[in-house]
Amino acid sequence: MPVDNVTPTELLKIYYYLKLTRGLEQRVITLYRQGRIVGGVYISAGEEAIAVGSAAALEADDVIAPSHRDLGANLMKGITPKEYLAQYLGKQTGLTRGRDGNVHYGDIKRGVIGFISPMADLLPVAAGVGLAFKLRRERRVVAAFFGDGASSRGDFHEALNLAAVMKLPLVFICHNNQYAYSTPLERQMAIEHVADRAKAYGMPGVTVDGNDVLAVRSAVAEAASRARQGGGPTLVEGKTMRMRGHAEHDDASYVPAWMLEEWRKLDPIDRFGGYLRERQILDDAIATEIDDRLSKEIEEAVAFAEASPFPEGKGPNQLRLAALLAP
Amino acid sequence: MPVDNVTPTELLKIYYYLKLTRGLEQRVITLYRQGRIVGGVYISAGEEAIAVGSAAALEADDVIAPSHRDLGANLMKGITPKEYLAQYLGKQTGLTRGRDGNVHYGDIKRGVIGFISPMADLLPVAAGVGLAFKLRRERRVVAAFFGDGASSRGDFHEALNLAAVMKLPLVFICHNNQYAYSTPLERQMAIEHVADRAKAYGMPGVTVDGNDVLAVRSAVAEAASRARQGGGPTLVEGKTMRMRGHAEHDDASYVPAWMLEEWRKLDPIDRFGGYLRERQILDDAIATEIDDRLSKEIEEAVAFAEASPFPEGKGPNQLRLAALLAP
Amino acid sequence: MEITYLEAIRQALWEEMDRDDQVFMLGQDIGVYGGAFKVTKGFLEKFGPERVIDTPLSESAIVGAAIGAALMGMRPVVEMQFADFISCAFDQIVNMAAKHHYRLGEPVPLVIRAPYGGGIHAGPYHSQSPEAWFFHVAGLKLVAPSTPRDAKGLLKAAIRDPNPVIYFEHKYLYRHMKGEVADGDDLVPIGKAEVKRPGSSVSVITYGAMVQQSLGAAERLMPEGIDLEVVDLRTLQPLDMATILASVEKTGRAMVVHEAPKTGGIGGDIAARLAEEAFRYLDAPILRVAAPHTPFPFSPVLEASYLPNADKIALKARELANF
Amino acid sequence: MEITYLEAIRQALWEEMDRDDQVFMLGQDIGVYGGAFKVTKGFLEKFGPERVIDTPLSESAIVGAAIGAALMGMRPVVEMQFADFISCAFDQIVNMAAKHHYRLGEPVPLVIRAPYGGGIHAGPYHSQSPEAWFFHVAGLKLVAPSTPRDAKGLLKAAIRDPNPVIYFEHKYLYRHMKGEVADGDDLVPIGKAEVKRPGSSVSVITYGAMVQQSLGAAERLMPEGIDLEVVDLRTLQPLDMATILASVEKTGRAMVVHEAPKTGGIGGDIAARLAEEAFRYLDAPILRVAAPHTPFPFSPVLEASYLPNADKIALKARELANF
Ligand SMILES: Cc1ncc(C[n+]2csc(CCOP(=O)(O)OP(=O)(O)O)c2C)c(N)n1
Ligand SMILES: Cc1ncc(C[n+]2csc(CCOP(=O)(O)OP(=O)(O)O)c2C)c(N)n1
Ligand SMILES: [Mg+2]
Ligand SMILES: [Mg+2]
Repeated sequence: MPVDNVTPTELLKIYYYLKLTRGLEQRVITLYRQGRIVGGVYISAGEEAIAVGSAAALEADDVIAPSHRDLGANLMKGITPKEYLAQYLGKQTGLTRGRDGNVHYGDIKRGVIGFISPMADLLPVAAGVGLAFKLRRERRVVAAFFGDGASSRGDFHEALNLAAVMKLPLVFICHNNQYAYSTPLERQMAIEHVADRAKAYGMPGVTVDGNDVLAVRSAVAEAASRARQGGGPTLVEGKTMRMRGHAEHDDASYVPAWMLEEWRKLDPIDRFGGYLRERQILDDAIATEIDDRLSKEIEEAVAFAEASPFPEGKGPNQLRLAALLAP
Repeated sequence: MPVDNVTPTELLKIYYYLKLTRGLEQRVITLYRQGRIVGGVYISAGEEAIAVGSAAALEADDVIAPSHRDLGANLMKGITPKEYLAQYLGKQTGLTRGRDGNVHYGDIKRGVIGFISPMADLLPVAAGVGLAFKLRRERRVVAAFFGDGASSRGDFHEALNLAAVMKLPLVFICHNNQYAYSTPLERQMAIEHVADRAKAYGMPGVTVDGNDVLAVRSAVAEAASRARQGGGPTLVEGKTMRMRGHAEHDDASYVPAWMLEEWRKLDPIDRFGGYLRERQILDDAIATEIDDRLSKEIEEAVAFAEASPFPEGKGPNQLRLAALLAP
Repeated sequence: MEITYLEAIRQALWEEMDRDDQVFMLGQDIGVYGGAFKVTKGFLEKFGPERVIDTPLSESAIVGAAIGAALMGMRPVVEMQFADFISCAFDQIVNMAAKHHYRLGEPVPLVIRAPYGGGIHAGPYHSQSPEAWFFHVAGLKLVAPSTPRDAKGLLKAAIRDPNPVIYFEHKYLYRHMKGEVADGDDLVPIGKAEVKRPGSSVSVITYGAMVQQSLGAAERLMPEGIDLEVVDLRTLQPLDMATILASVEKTGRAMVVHEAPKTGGIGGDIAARLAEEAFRYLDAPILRVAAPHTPFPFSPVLEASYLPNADKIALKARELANF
Repeated sequence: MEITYLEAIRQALWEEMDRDDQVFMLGQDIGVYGGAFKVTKGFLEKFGPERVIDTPLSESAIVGAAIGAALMGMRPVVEMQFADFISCAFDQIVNMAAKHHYRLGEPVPLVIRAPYGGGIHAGPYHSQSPEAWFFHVAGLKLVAPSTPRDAKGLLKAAIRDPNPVIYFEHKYLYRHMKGEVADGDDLVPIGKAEVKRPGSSVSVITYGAMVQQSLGAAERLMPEGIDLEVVDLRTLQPLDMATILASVEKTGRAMVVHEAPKTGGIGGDIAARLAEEAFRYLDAPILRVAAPHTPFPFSPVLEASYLPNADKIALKARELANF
């Protein structure tokens, strides 16, 4: 793994967010099994390195357009575990105040475009944020995430083409996790690498080991720096594996067991932990300290979310839109 | 130019259709200037070789999905000059019986999918026709035409990807005529060749001289033969130039004069005529005979279209849909 | 034997696939996975991957390709994973599928299955009822069954129809609604409403999941001497105005109930037609009970306040009966 | 001084671009070419290519990008080349733009200009009036001016609005409609209808190109002693029900006129609201004059029979007045 001038503090921060992501989602799975979650649950276990590595490559005022497997990036942009869990519980304290659920949240002030369901819809929107940066001569970058399945949608094509023609400061980041729901890659596209699609737009396309957080970080950093200097967009593909079902209701029995076994050996957190230990940045003491801090943060978030009120069924909440619509 | 085993009769047929296309459209321009056309007029002058060369490469039961600059292909599939002109005049004898106009016609029985305005919409539809062929084990091919501008639409992407994944018998044929309305290529895409987009789908992409009718024919023939054998789709790009305005209301003053001058020297009909004369397939006598036949055919078509009745404003025509909608 | 609404849909698909080899299905995750709601479970094994096609994530191309196959005389049945994503194929539906037979006189035998509706805690993007958009588009037929029998009979009729039909199947009803279906080819004709409960006080014109709620309201009001007539539209386009008018002529009072937002919903059109065609029979204002003019909310509290139900229908029906 | 409807739109854009450097435009052929209808002619020269952006042929990305820029506080104005192609951007409009401020409480100051309407012999794909689709979508405001003054004032108001507005500009009116506009910031508030002609016999509720036709019908009926009140909605969403109700309360007779097909059109909703909220004032059925339920036809004979006009309006208004 390349060191890429990342300080130990930064490395530990990356480690922390990888673990926080895994821990929070693990907690949500438990809550789901206990019937305490409203609706479905989308997990990024095994592909946290793409979200976290990418976000680690960004500046504070850069913007992200997350997909449904980018909790790690959202957290690094300042979305809190409390907000995340309150969202899953449909509470007033979630970022959509109960109006939307689970992974459908964001906060533009913190640089997170609110995710919506239709796959790839956020890619043109991200291009527009980049356009605003360009028009305002701001040296900011947008990182826009999507899945292999999303790359089949028209909006993917239109967005990447538009960004390339206008030389917008975008990094398009693909979680190539081998599946879109039950659909394997070979039924999604007749090419091997999503990054090859970059050729259709005249932008650089890079494929990296998506389970190597520093490799992701460095590919995105390079792309972001080019974008920041006016060099236009890049398509970065991280090869990874969706280690759970599409959502928690899905047992993913269509995924061959050997695939999961192979990929489990490549777990991004284990690998990065090992790397940090090798370099003596991490040891048992620090690991325990981090774990303790994490479980405290997570349990506080659960308590907060559960204690939070539901939105009111009538009154201001529903009326707010009427106000927005009024002249 | 490659000879490609084309018999003199076939070569003369190609010549005839090139000239018929040019002549018919020229006549429509005159009618337009005289105020005898309803609505706008779309002309393929200078790019007839793509439509005619492609259609010449197809078998009788193959299907085409034309764009708005494929009169030549439509004629070769059996659409008549009479129907073409009646359509422009909004007459009952047009292929849409006055319900639609100008280039928005077709006839599936003759293998022509009815063109509609939204650019690239016909590409997924063409893929579906190819899917029907595949499912029925018919060795038929679909040639689907579109412009450089249309290649920016999401439907282009979704259609080509779908066709590639399913290995459908399609030839996607691009009129790269340098402009989409007033928009030049460099504002449409950040690549040089539309054919490079094929790489995003894992299909072959071929760029040919679109003003060389035999080059087009042979590229499409090769692609069609691969498609027919189950080898999947190909993207063929013909480089050409839109020699008139987007439609006849447009004086195209945004097009640099030198571009038109350069391209005029490459006129596909002049070039093909010269080639036929060189090979002594065409001489003055034959040329005159053809011209006579053409002007007769065209004038008969004009007379037919003008003499044809308008559809009835009320009654069965408007009611037909009601019947279709009734249970 | 009672079967679920979902099973009825499954049976219709199965029997039509079996009957006519030109019928085939395409959609996301319908093969190996059997569909997000498992409607097509077992189909891949029986009919093979050429007739049960797992597609890329490309709604517009899926519908476009179905149109193309339909033009060649095949009978494609598209599954939208959720009706909410039909907006991604909107252009193909309204500009290509809907207009083609008018423009060219060529049939387009296409069915789009749209799993729609709320009550399943799924938020703004997995709960919408988008039927009104298509109601305004000439060239489309729309059906929205409320019972297993209609679900089966209308789907069969849709598949045999020569032109595009959007089949709205309600996600809440999938497993919550059970009923008898006849064996064999019990087709339900497109364009025919059904009086689900005859009554004399107020005509409740409704469809989909609101049929049960309206029947619930009728039960609730019976002790008060208010006798609701519940008309299940079953087909939304074309509307069965004869049945609607006959009902309103009898009761003199009408309300329309649907789950989609009231503003711009199909209820507006029905009320408008009554206000024109049944004016002389009307003894009271025409009321509509429908969702408010906001996106579909996620949180259960908000969802409950958003969706019409038997209580809300009863409240308005009482108002109308006492007018 | 009288200017055209098109010139009024141009002025509004020009003045808003001049006033606020966060306003910019994007669309197909709007720069070098000045727009398919030449609305933005001269803008590129004045405001430069960064604020007058010629885009690729990608409606969905254009709207999506405008949403993104709006999220950053800019004020994008999108030109659809024809409203007919808005269906290609449908998903971005209904799922992203419309729902965002409800879901997240963040403003999305976006204007989409949609050149719509028929009467220009342009057939099924260059004549449609798609406003009803969006009327059903919570989170969108819709305006449809009928005069130069409203065209200018409403466009300015739309650009300054914090959330998405679809601005329906009628292609037939572009050069056929002339009128005075005030100098400077004469904003027309969104959400306010205007009584264009007071009258006592029948309320004609209408918008867009049908306002002139309704006024024409009024002239025609004057000699017969039938006195039409013509209400120009100007804003379609939110509806100015106060003005509509006041008019119908006065006349006791109402008809809605629009160019879009009657079935599922906005007229249905207005009639339905009247049938509920103005029932006690109504002396006659509520009529609707609108296009039939077919695609928009091309041939002039068919187009003439398809479109509502002063004659057809007068016919129905007479019926209503004599009811
Ligand atoms: C336009 C659209 N169609 C269908 C869906 C339903 N759906 C949600 S996620 C998903 C698969 C997405 O696959 P991919 O983009 O690879 O992301 P992953 O879930 O693998 O991370 C599908 C089909 C959707 N959300 N949007
Ligand atoms: C979706 C869509 N947007 C806009 C238009 C308006 N329009 C018609 S043709 C055209 C340009 C097409 O360019 P290209 O695909 O290169 O074809 P060409 O006209 O150059 O042959 C445009 C913008 C349209 N028909 N469809
Ligand atoms: Mg995936
Ligand atoms: Mg072109």
